[in-house]
Amino acid sequence: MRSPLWLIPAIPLAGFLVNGFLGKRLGKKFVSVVGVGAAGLATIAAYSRLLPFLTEGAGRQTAVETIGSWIAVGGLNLDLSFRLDPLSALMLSFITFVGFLIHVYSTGYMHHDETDAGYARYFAYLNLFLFAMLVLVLGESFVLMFVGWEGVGLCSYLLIGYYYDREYAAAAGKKAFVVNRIGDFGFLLGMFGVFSLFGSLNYSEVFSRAALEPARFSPALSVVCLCLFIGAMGKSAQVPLHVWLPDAMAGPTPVSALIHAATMVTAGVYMVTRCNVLFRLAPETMLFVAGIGAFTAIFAAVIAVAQNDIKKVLAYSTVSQLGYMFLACGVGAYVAGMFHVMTHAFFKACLFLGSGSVIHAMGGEQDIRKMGGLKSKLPTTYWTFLIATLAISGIPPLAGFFSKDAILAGAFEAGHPILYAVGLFTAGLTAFYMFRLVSLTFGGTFRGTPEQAHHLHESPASMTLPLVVLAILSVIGGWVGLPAVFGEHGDRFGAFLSPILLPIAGREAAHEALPHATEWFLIGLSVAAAVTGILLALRWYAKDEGRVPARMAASMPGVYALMVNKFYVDELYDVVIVRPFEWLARTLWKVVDVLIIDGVLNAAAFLIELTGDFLRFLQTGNVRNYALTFLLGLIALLLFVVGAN
Amino acid sequence: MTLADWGIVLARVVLPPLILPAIVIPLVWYERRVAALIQDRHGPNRVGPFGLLQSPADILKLFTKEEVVPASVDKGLFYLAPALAVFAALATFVVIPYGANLHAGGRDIPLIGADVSIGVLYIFAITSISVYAIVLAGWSSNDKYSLMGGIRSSAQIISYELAMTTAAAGIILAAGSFRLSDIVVMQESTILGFIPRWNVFFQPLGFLIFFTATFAETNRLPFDLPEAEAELVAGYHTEYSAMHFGSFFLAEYVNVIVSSALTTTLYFGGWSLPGFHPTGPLGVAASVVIFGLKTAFFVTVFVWVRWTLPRFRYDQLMRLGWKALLPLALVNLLWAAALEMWRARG
Amino acid sequence: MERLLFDAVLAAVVLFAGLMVVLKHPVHSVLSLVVAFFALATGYVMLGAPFVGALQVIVYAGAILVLFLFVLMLLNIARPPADRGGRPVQAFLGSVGAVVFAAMLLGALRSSGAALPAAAAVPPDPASLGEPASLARVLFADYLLHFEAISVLLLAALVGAFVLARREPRT
Amino acid sequence: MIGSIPLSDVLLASAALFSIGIAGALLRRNAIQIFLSIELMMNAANLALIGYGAALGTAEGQIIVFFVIAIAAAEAAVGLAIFVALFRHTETIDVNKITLLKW
Repeated sequence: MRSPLWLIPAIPLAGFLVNGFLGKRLGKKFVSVVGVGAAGLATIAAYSRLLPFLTEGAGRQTAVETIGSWIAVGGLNLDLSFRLDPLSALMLSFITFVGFLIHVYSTGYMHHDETDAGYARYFAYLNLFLFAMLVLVLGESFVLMFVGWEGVGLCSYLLIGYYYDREYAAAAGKKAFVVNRIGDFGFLLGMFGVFSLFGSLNYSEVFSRAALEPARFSPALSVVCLCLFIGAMGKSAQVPLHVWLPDAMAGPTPVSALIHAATMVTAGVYMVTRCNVLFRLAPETMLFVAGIGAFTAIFAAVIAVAQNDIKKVLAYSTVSQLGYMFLACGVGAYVAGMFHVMTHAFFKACLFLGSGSVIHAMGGEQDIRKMGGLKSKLPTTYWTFLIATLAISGIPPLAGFFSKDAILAGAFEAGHPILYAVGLFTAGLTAFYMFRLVSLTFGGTFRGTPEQAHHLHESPASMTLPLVVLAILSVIGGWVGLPAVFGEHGDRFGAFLSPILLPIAGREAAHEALPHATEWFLIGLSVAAAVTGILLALRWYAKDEGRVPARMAASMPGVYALMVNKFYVDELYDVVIVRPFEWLARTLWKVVDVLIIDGVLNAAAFLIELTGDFLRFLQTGNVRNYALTFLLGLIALLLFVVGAN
Repeated sequence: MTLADWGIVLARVVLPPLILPAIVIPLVWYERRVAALIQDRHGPNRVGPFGLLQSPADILKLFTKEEVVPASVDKGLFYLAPALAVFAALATFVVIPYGANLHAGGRDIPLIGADVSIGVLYIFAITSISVYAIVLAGWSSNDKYSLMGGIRSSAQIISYELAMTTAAAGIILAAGSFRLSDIVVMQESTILGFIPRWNVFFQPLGFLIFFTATFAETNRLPFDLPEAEAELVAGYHTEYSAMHFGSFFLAEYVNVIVSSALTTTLYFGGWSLPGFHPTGPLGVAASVVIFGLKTAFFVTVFVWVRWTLPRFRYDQLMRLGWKALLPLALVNLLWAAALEMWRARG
Repeated sequence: MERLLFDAVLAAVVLFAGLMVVLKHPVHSVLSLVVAFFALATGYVMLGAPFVGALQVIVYAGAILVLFLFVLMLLNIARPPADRGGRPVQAFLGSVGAVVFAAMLLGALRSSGAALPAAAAVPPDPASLGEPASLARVLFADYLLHFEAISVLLLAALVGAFVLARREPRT
Repeated sequence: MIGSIPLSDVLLASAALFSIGIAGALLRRNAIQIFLSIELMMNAANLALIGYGAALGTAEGQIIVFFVIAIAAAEAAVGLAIFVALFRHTETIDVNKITLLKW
């Protein structure tokens, strides 16, 4: 039995409505059943479509299902239709599944510290997010994607500010929203550009036309794609719009795992990949994408090295990994990018959930300097965390290795040695800061308060079970995309996704596979980088308990301060953008609004009042006067009519 | 039209109003005797044989009495009111057929004042004039009792006119005409060979409502609140004396006769009897007698009721009119309509 | 002959209507209008509309104006307001307006006198036109919706009048 | 009968009645009399309608008059109810004194 596509997002929407309107009164148990049930049903519905899709092999068809007409204005004709093709299938597969796991995890994580109303609110938002995310990836048009795009932005805002009574959480939510708006504006402009170029916003129409007449659209597409990419930068936290994501960690940890690691932040990558036809027609923009991606990757990785908040480290790691993905997109390795999106979803979700488990155990403590030695107290968390860390570090044969290697290979293949070098260095850096994190958190001795030590405990099954599942996926998730060098089973992932890479007329798919020797050499190089990073981290933090880095920090206080303070980007924005804007807003308020607009309005009102003061003497209250006026008017009217004839 | 035709028309129109007051004279004696009978006493029996001359003597007295007109009355209207009352009472009779058509001298003379197409409506129109008589009498007297009587009267007559009209609408529906002669003709035949096709058998409820309402319209007991002596001295004619009072008196009795005649015409076949087809002057005369007898019966009922039932209270009167009679009249109308539909389908 | 009679009736209508306006006491005004309406009903009958004539008497004279009288008596106004004093401008402009309007109507009549249909067309059977049966056929066939709308209006007026005139229950 | 009665007579009477009604409505101070004047104006229109109906040989004139009478009845009922309510409050029906709805 196959579910219709529209049902997949509709289920969480229903869950949102139920929990949102009734949850407060129905209690936590009911809310859990509805919330998790909706996610589970959506997953089942999604897999009822995915399994046939995956197994049908050559017969897999891109399915477009239309519910009905949505917007028909002027030249714009939009149907409310959903699309299932390899790309959306890929996204669907892990969004629903990881989403479901995180729903399950949340029942354990959120159970203790919230009121019924807050609990219901949380699950309502989570379901709403799932709905929006599914609309985003399943939508068949830019507009529908935009609806989902804004929807996930809204949910992100709501969930970051979930603890709205904490000022920093509220501020973080606001920041996320505002920064996203900047990106969204770019997306909107890009959409307008697409519409003006192609006269349509449906994927199939736009992409096929672009692929058929590349020469005609190519020049304009540079700008359009740039706008679209700005949107992606906002959503996927690329420098310089990355500032919201670390702050977004103010939300509950499962939210960080789901929204700010696994799914929503990859929407930008999804969008760029979805529009690969357009981007491939805009080589300059592609280069820009790759550059931004590479810079973000290394930039965030450097910051991550100096962070002490467990979630901040993971957040910067996410930013860095997203940079990787854009690097892949920018060099044309879309398949590798999407591959990394998928594997990243597994291990980063696992890491976040693991950190959540740690924070849960530590009673809300997030500073890794106050942890340590949790290995024995939280064994499940430790092992799953370690596996995920290995995966992100790129140790074969774990998931992250394959995807990262594919990206690096792609960059090399596309002839961008500098980008490749940056990527390689970042890989080493990633391994380093991740193992720094593991060492400080789980290794050594406990540095927290005795009280915390007393309360240390492993999390409930509802939390550890998702961890285990995700850890397993972090291990095996990459096997679907073995590189080509592994022979006949190699590059099945690429073959799967190949339909979305529409061939562009007049350009043969010049895919020269790298020589096997080169590829093996690259693999060895990236593994070496990862191992170097790991060993260095273990030596400095596990063995020497951080004396070396402390010495280094002391010897270069300026650089260290720069790293700890995230290169002062927030402060820069504050001075350059926020304050001028505040001043402008204040000026507009005081001068334009109060003085000019209100003044004009008040003057108009005063004028009307003045006129009324005189005119009201006509209203004598004496009906005979009215009747007389009536008659005189009638006479005048009759005279006018007679005169007119 | 020849002069004779004009003469006949004139006679048709003028004769009934002349005859009716003459009938009132014995009628007053009749009522007093019946009242005495009901109350187990003798009644007038001194003047003339059986006291028959009592009424003419009373009238003589009324004519010769001194007329007392209060100083503060609105003179014009004060004198107009009784005249209006008598006029309205007499004018009603013009459209009521009181006998079969008379064939005489090659002419076909209908025994009816004016056989107009809107006869029933005409009667209601004239009824509304009689309201003015009472209202004006009450108001122009410049006396609170009179005024109260006038107000009561106008409210009462308007209220009961609704029920009366609606009840009569059932008859109009059945007859398909406002013309009273048509209504009489339609009641001439019989059903099942022996039951007269009188409307009372088809719309008994309508008859009860109509007849009840006529009591209110004529200000007779039990609905004589406009002149309720216990509360209002004599109601709207408190300030009247001598023959002006006599005029109201006359109007009341003429109204009784006319109401009875109307009831007869609408519900009891008028001058017709089943199986009786008047031919020649004698037959016509017989039809007039039949009509007279039927009317006399209802006059008797009027008298009988007057001396049997106590007076209603004002709120009871209004409640009866609006909450009982009017809804029932609507029910009767629906019934009549249903009957017509059934008849139309065969 | 008929024209003479008819014109006499119309003259009576106008005369009593004028009296209605001139008479001081409202009761006299009402009565004057009653007479005018009776005469008007006679005019309707002469114009071949006996049913409307009867309606005119039953509804206007028999119900509406009785209602006026009833209200006047119910209020029992001791001193009807004098028409003198106050608002001379209103009185002047009112008189002028009425006269001007009357003049305009007369002018319109005079200028359209030749175009009036009366002289041209004698209706085929004018008398039967106003008969209740033929009138009812038109009313209940072509104007049924209007008729029903009027019935709703009357119901609304009934309820409205009741609500308006009801004494506020003492609390 | 209309054949022998010119329509202009009817219209003349109608115009006269209407003008009288206007004068009454504008010049009288008694609310009841103003109301009566308005009724008179309606009847002036009715007369014209009957006259035209008879002259043109159509029933519509009478139908409209029928409706006008019904509306007049509704108007009178509500209007008089308003007077009664008003009189209870103000103890007058002089429209010069009933000027509540003014500035």
